[in-house]
This record gives sequence, structure tokens and C-alpha cells, in this order.
Amino acid sequence: MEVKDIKIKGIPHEEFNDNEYLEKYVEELRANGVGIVTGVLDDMINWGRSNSMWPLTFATSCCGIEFMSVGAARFDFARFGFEVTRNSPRQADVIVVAGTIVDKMAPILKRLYDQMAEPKYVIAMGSCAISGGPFCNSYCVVNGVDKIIPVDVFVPGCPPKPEALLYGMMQLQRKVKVERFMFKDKKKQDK
Amino acid sequence: MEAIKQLILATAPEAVLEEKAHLTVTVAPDDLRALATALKNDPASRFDFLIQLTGVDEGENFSVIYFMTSTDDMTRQLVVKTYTTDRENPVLPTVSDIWGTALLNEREVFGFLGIRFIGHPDMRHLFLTERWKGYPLRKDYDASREANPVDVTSYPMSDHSETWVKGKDGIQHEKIQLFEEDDYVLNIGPQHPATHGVLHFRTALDGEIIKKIDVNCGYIHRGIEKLSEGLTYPQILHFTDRLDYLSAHINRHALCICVEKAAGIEVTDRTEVIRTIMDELTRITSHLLSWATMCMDMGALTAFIYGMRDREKIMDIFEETTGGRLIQNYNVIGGVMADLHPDFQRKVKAFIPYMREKLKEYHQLYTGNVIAVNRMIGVGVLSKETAISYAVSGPVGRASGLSCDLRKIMPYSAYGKVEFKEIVRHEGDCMARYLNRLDEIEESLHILEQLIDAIPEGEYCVKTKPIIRLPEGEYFQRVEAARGEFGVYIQSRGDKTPWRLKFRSPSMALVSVMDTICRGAKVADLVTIGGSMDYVIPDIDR
Amino acid sequence: MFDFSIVTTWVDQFLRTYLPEFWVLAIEFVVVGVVMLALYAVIALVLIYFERKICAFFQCRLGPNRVGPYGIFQSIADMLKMLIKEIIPINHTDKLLFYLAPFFVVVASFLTFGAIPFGNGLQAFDFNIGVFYLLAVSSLGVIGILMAGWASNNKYSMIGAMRSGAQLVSYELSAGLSLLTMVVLSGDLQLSTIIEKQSDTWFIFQGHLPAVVAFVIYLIAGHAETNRGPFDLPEAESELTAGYHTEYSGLQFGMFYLAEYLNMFIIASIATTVFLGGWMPFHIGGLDGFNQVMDYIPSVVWFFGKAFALMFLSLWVRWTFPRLRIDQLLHLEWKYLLPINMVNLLIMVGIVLLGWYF
Amino acid sequence: MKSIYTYIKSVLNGIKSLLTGMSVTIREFFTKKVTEQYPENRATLYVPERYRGVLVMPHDENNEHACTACGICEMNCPNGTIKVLSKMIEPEEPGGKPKKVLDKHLYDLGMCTFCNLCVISCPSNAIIFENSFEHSLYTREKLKQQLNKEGSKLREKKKPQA
Repeated sequence: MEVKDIKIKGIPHEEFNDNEYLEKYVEELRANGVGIVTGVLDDMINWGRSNSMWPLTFATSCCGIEFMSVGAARFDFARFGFEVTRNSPRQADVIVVAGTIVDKMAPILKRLYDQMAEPKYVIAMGSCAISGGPFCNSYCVVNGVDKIIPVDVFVPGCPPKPEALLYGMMQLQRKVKVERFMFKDKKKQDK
Repeated sequence: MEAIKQLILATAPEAVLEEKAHLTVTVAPDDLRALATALKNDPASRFDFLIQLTGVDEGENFSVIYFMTSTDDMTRQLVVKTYTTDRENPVLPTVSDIWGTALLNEREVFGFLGIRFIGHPDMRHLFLTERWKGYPLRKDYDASREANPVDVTSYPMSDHSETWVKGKDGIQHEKIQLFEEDDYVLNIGPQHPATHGVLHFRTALDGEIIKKIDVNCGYIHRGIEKLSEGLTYPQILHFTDRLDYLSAHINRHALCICVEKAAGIEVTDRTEVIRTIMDELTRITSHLLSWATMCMDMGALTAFIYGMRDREKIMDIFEETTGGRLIQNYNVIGGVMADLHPDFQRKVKAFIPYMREKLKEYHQLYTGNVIAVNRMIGVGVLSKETAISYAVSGPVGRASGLSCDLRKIMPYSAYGKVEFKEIVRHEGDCMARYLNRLDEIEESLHILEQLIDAIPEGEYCVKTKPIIRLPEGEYFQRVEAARGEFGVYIQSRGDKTPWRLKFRSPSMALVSVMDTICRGAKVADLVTIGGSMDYVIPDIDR
Repeated sequence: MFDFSIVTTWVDQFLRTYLPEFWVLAIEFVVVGVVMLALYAVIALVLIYFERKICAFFQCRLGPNRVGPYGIFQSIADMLKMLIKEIIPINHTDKLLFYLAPFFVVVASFLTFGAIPFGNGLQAFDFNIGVFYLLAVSSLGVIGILMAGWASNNKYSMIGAMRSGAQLVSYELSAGLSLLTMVVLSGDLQLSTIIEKQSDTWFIFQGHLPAVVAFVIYLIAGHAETNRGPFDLPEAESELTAGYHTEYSGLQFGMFYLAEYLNMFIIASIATTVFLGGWMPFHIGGLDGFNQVMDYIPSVVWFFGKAFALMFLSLWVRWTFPRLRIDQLLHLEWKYLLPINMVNLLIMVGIVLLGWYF
Repeated sequence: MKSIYTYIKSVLNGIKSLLTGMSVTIREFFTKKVTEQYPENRATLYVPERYRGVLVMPHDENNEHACTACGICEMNCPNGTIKVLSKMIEPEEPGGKPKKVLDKHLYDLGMCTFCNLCVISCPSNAIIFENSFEHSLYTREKLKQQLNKEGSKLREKKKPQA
């Protein structure tokens, strides 16, 4: 599937941020070559995956409340099929790192990530998760969760508006939709 | 006050008394315990409510500052100071058997400054891991990341604690076993839906019944107090919103008042009223969220969604005026950041009847429900004595019969001008706490009603100097946040940055009583009690 | 009313004319099995969508609406994802029990599924002890749950499983007694006979108050047996994260998930069969015209209509109430449901003896 | 006898309370839903003017901005989100002083806490917060932005403010 074919209801392709990254990403994946059968199969699988991202209920601070708002009536991420927040990492597909990760929490986040079943995705929500945010100069704050686990989408804001998180989730959907089942992104596994 | 002074001098003749903003007593460590016992038990003083204790690195020595008040008269305040000059191996006597508050607070001081409290039954690090090198709040602490790099290895947790006691031949070190050999220990947290964040309860179970809880904090300890020491006062403001993010306005308000009082800045009446309105709106959102999450903890997901839905109305109001939903960054030193949005009054006025309607719905849906009632009544009873000992305040303290509403006791901003009821219940169980919150929403609406049409004209923000320096001294400001008493302690040495800044967190007191009130309850009750306590973890860990 | 047994008998005879007995049976078994499996999966998917939408509507929100029109493909997407999700091998588990447990849960619900009469003549096997069979197999699922909880080597799972055991043992009693009340009324255990006897009026109307009470108690007990809120203690989300299936991922978790929804359907269909006349249309004695109109509606529609109505009720309850605590759960059963049930049974026996029913 | 009476009463009261609860939820079942359908409502979505989504430096039609590279915003920022890099340019006419102008105004969206201190402290109103919120990206580096556009210049004082 070419990048331009990825359809997300409501927002045209051109209006999304960071299309260049996706194009590059697709090229990298294409380098392995793809069969016709697996191509169709991939599309089907990716359709399923991207529309059924079950988040892990994981929140450390302020962003967690906005994450809860997204789950509540007004923004309702159930519409996207992200409805079933799982409390057990084994059953979750995406971990939304909502809040600051400090040194004491870092091993636990890492462990949670390791406990999740493939395919798993990470959204870094808010300044704290992206870079340490307000506390980036502190003696015990991890300056960005990408130092611990591979992050798929960064959602800036402090905390981001619920709509911004929904937008971030759609970005993740777009990324999932170009993936290959057979030739998984090697970079991610090496990390 | 004279009687108290005499009492102090009678118990500790060498104590130094100073009349600052509060009466301050400096006492040698050897006299501390005698003085503390006397202050707590003497009918003239009865300082039974230890608000907080703070450790400060004064340069040549370490001092610990005890800030106390009396439940007879909450306006009666006293500061007791003690110190140690030994920087290598500082020790001080504990007061944890006198005030329950000291249990966690002394552990905090130990973690931050390395002061060991002799006789404290559980001298572990509270926020940092045992492997942490250095004591962050010491002025000579090496804050670089090289000293303590990020480590993602999981280490097993020790089942032992330490204590130092005074024996025959000096101070002895002892190991304490936390759990019995055959205890079934269930780890609730750090990542668990019922802990409202990243708190860690190690729960010893007997079947479904809780035998003991070992609370572990620090999974979101961000070192705000240390960071503040390097920032100017306007810059520090942005941390306050992120402490207890559910009462962001109120925390920020506290720091603003503290700095304004210290710097002698007068704010306009308009500012005061705007701040009060915002505080009350924040309180409503906070209580709504607390109601919602408590219901969710007990398994009623629909109630959770209803609470969140109605909260959004206030979020809209906030967003329009302040430009932020949860973290508003609205109060600044000298006033507020922007004037009210033209739509503000109309929206708040529309909100008040709407919320009243919804409160009725909440009561119908949940308060009367036989399942909910049975799960809340008589569960997690917090007695008044325990509440006082652990300095529990806010809706939880008031549910145990402790009248501690600072808005009534020492009115700040516009609270002196409005009339409202202080909600006090005496049962001390989950139901009382639950009902207290809903009733407080009602009272907040009542305050809003009185203020919304009476916003005086004037400047919303007075001009302040570009660089704010506080004169040398110690400043302490207490306000009533949504979870209880929030305090800001600033020790200034005349710089534009504070020498030591400490936030008194209401949630810490709430968590410290969890072990006491959960014993004998069931696992499901732990969740209910946690929901009714409504602690916010980043507020504890700071 | 169209009788589906005409079709099945025709197929049977058609096969018999060409094939020996053994092959006929073999083919029929396979066909029935496949059809049942397909139905099982389809019903589960429909139910998942149904629940999500209803739950959303109770909560003032819209629910899935972006995957296909009105979000109807949502559960298919979920299923696709679940099928290819990694199954994590876990150390320190009892491997055999761990992998066997999901199958136990699914098989138990599938066995019950086979005995349900979906329409006139649409029933895989019609025991003469049908009600007894249903009660017996539907409670097998708890063994799977206990196995899962034990084998996971996880404290949450363990507590969840133990709770589930206590819960099922108690509520099975109420479910059994309330069904027994209806058996007293019908005088038969065979499901087809029970439905046949309701051709004039459903049992719930025939049996006066005791039938209604038995119906309500059965709904409560059945609801509790399916481990759904307010009785979802074994997986109590806010206490035990995910309870007995905490350690399960991918397809294994999918099986638990599926079985949970199917159990809900099974309880609803048993209640439909025993209390609401199964696939029998709604008849009022004396109004022949009305009754004929009712007969035009196919029996399958009647059955599923009633079952879904009951499931709606169950969802309504689930999304309104908070969870019970374990001691309250047992109180409810032993202090309220069971005594009421006993008295109810006595009254029912009296009514039947005196011949006061319609 | 009294105990039987209380027993029955407690049962009935319990049932009544449950039914009240259920009546609330069924009422909500049929009321209009409050869900806002982002992104379908993108065209009509109301984001308050004051919402702080991202820091921008407004440029006028001549590609000119108001930033004098004084660095006050950088100084006021509590966590180092802003970096102002200036350069000296040689005076046009000989004898004049070299002028300090803005080279790069670097802003890290992924670190910003939206405290507004930079905006209120800016003496020349060169930066403002914009209310857009769709900024999610796949890479961390792209969140680090340069606020002044390529080739932009400082707006001359004499010109009327746009």
C-alpha cells in the first residue's frame, strides 16, 4: 500500500503531519520485497490491527487525566475501536505513556513494555514523556521515554488536548497501516 | 500565646524564641522530644496537628522544621526548629510516636538530606531507591545524570526495613522484617487501575482480608523542590499546577499568596474574586473526578463516564479563559494572567443549575444504590484521633469530624466575604467521605452563585517588578485545596530564587493512614477506601 | 409456523438413500458441528458489537462508528487482530493446564450451545433430560477458570479463580432451584416438550407469581454465573487487573473473551426457553386472529428476539450497578436468593397440585 | 415476626434503589449523546482563541518579524525550551555599530510546558501562542522547530505595526 492510499476518515492525507516520514518508512519496508498474496493479507491484517488498538491503562500524572477524558463520553475513543482499555499488559496493543517517567518508574515501564504481546506500539503523550518536559533538568527524571522503549508517535502538549491525542492515535493508525506482517521493521526489534 | 511561651521555656530552658511571622522556637535535639510531648499534651497549647516537617540544608548545619497547629484553634500556629551540625552522619530524635505525620515525613527527610531519626520504626528511603547515590536536597549534591544514570534493570524489593535505636553503647542499627514468613503478599501497583497513578501497596493478605499494607511511593518523584531552588518565583509557578493537577489553580494560588505576602504585593479585589471563583470551579472538577473514579473503582463504569461528562463543562470554561484545560497556568504573581473571557459569566451561570440537576442524578444513580451503600457504610473507618495524628484534612478529615476547612478558619482571598457551610460528618467511613464531596460541590456552587455577579471592576493584574526578590525570612502559606490543606513553605535568603521551598501535600497524609484503616478490610475494600481517600500521587511524590 | 425438522429429515433421508449408515452419521456430525461452530463465532461477534453499542448508549456516547457504517465491522477487526497477536510463553506456569484452560471454557459453553433450540426443529440434540444437561454442562466452565487461575502462577489470577469458584458453587444452586420450579410446572425435562407446553401461554404467565419470581432469580443467578458485572468479581478490573486471565494474551485471551459473551447468550437462551416459551410466538388465548399474525413471524426471529431482549436487560444491569464485594455476593445468595427460592418452589408445588395454573 | 418484616422490607428497599438507578441509565440511553466527533467535525471545531497549542513567531507579508534577539524569553523559560541564537551583522554605512540580529529562534515543542512566561515577558510581542493542536509526529527531532522563517528580517521600528 502506498502512503497516499492510507485513508483515515475525516482528515485528508495531505493535511496530516509528517507524511515524509511515512514515505521513507514504506520505502524501507519495501526494500524487502513483497508478494501479492501477502500484500492483500497484510492489508487485511493491518486493517484489523489499526482499528482495534486496545490501550493499556497506564498513567503516571496529569496526562493520565486527559487520557481518561478521551475515554469518556465527550471524546470517546471507542469510536475508533480503541475502546477496551486493558489492565493487563498481556492483552494490550498500545501503551500510552501519559505522564512523567522517573528513574524509579523506568524499570517498571520497561517491564510493562516487555510484558506486552507483539505487535505493540507506544505513544508518548505530553512533554514529560517526550523529553522530561517541565522536569527535564531534574536529577531523577528520564528525559524522554524513547530512551527506554521505542516510541511510535509523539503527541506534544502539556497536557495535550483530547483531540490532539485522538490525532496522535490516527497517526499511529496510519503507521500501522503501512506495516508488513512478514517483514517486521527490524529497527524496532533491535532496540 | 504567653502561656505557650512559658510552657516552652519551662520544658526546654535553652530554647530560643523568635517572633517572626509565626512564633519560632529553636531547640537543641536533646530537648526536642520532651518539648514535643509537652506541646502536644499540655491543655494550654495542645499542638496535636503536625502540619508538616521540613528538612533544610542551612549550609553549615541541617535543620528540621516542625510546623504545628492545634485542632482546638487552627489559627494557633507554632514553628519548632531543631538542628544538627554533623554533616557526615547526622542524627536527630524521632517524633513519629508523638505525631503520626512524622512517620512518612521523617522518611522523606532521611531520603533528601540523609538525616537518620533515632527510634523511627521504618527508616527507609521514601522516594528514591536504596541504590541512589547522594542526598538530593543537600546543597553539595551532585545533580548530574552521570552520578545516577537511568537504570532499567528490575531489582527485587527488600522485605526488610531498617531502624536505628539508642542502645546501651550508642546508636544501634537493627533490621526489621516487614512481613511474616508465610504472608501472602499481593503487589498492588505501581501500575494498577485502583491506585490512581503509580503508587505501590504491598499488601499482606489472609484470604481476602488485608493484614498489613506497606506503602511505597516515589514512582513519580520528580524532584520539584530541588528544581525550584534554581528557578525564579514566576518560573516555579508552573510546577505547582503539576503537583496536584486536579486542584491546579488552588496550588498555584497558594504559592502566589505566599510570594505576594512576602514581597508586599497588594492584589486588586477583582483578582481576589476571580481567583476565588477559579478555585471553586477547580474544586468542583476535582470532586467530580473523584466521585467518578471512586464509582469506577467500585465497578460502576457508567457513573464514571457521567462524572467525566459533566466535568467537561468546566473544562470548557477554563479553556476559554485561561487557555488550558487541566493545567491552566492562570495565576501569576500579582494577579491572573488574562482577564476573564466575555463569555465566562454567562457560562458559569448556566453551569450552576445544570450541575445541581446532575447532582440529583448522581444521588439517584449511586448514593441510594443498595450495593454501593453496603460497600461504603462502615468501611475504612478513620477515627478522629487517627485523622488528627496523621494530619488528615480536607473532605476526608471533615468526614471524621475534624473541622479543618481553612476557607472558614483563616479566610484568604474572597472567602471572607461569602457565606457557605463547612460540611462535617462524624462517621469517618467511606460513605461519609463520599457524601462530603458531593455536598461540597453543592457548597461550591453556592459560593459561585454569590460571586459570579459581584466581580468588581479593576485591574486583573498589578504590575510587579520584573525580578521578584523575597526579603530574607521564612514564609508559610496554607490554603484549602480540594484534597485538604495545601501548604507552601519558602525559606528565602534575599535572592530571586528560594533557598528552600517545600510543598505540604495533602495527599501524603491521606496515604499515610491507608495502612491503619485498611487492616481487617477486604481487598475490594482497599479499592473503595482508596477511591474515597482520593489521593493524587504526583502530589505526594513531588 | 415453519418446522425446520422437515429440512433436516429430508437431508437425512437423502443421504441415507445413497450412503451407508456410518457415513451418513459421520457427514451429519461434521455438518452440524461446522454449522454450530460458525453460528457460535457469528453470535459472539454480533454480541460484542451489540454490547459495545449498548454500553456506549448507556454512557451517553456513541460507541464504535468509524469501522464500517455505524462501526459494524468493529468486532471483526478485533477478531482479526486477536487471531494474529502473539501468544506469550510464560515461565513458571503449569504448561499443560495453562494451555488447556481456555479450551475448557470454550468447550463448556459450546456443549451447552448445542442443546439450545434456536427455532422450530432447529436443535442439535434434544435430550429427554435437557434441562438437567444444560445445568450440568454450563457449570463446567468454572473448571477452566480455576485451571487458568491456578496455572498462571499469578496472585491476581489465583484470587480471581478462587472467587469464581465460590461464586459459581453458590449461584448454581439458585439457578438450579429456579429452573426446578419451572420443571415442576412443566412436568418434563425435555426442552422440546417444555416449549411445546408453552404454545398457549408462556410459563412465566402460566405460573402466576412464583414463575415471575423464579424468572427474576434465574436472571440474577445466571448473570452471576457468567461473571459479568455487578458480579464480575473473578476479573474485577479495578482490584485484580484482569483476574483469572491476567496472564493470557492473544488468541487464548480471545477464547475467554468469546466464552464470556457466549455464556451471556446461553443464559439468556435458557431463560427464553424455560420461561418465555423459546421460539413459541406470543399467543393470547381466544384471540385467534392475533395469534395467527404472530405465527407468521418465523420461530428463529422469536427466539433471538427474546434472547436479545433478555441480554439487553442484562447489559442494562451490568452498566448501572457497582460491583458487589465477595461477602455481599455470598450474602445475596445464601440469605436472600436461596430462601426465597425455596419458598417459591413450595408455592409452585402447591399451585401445581391444586391445578391453579392455566 | 418483626425480623421477617424487616427482612422483606430490606429486600423491597434494595430492589427499589436498584430500579431507581436503572431508571437513570435508561433515561440517559435515550437522551442525545454528548460525543463530539473529531475528526469529522474538524471544520466546525471550536478551539478557544487563548488555547496554547504551539509557540509561533508571526511574520508579516514582507517576511519580517518583531524579534530583536534580546533573549528575555530564553531567560524566562523555566526549562530551556527556547534557544535564541543571534548573530552580528556589519553596519551598512561605514562608521556605524555592528547590529545584533536574530539568527535562529529555536523552540522545542516536545519540551514546552505552555506556561506563557515567554510571551508575557517579551518586550516586543514577537512571539505568541497559537491554538492549533494537531502536532503529533513520528520522530522526536521534528518537534524541535525554528520559529523564524528563512531569510526573515527584523521589522523596522518606523513602520506601523501590522
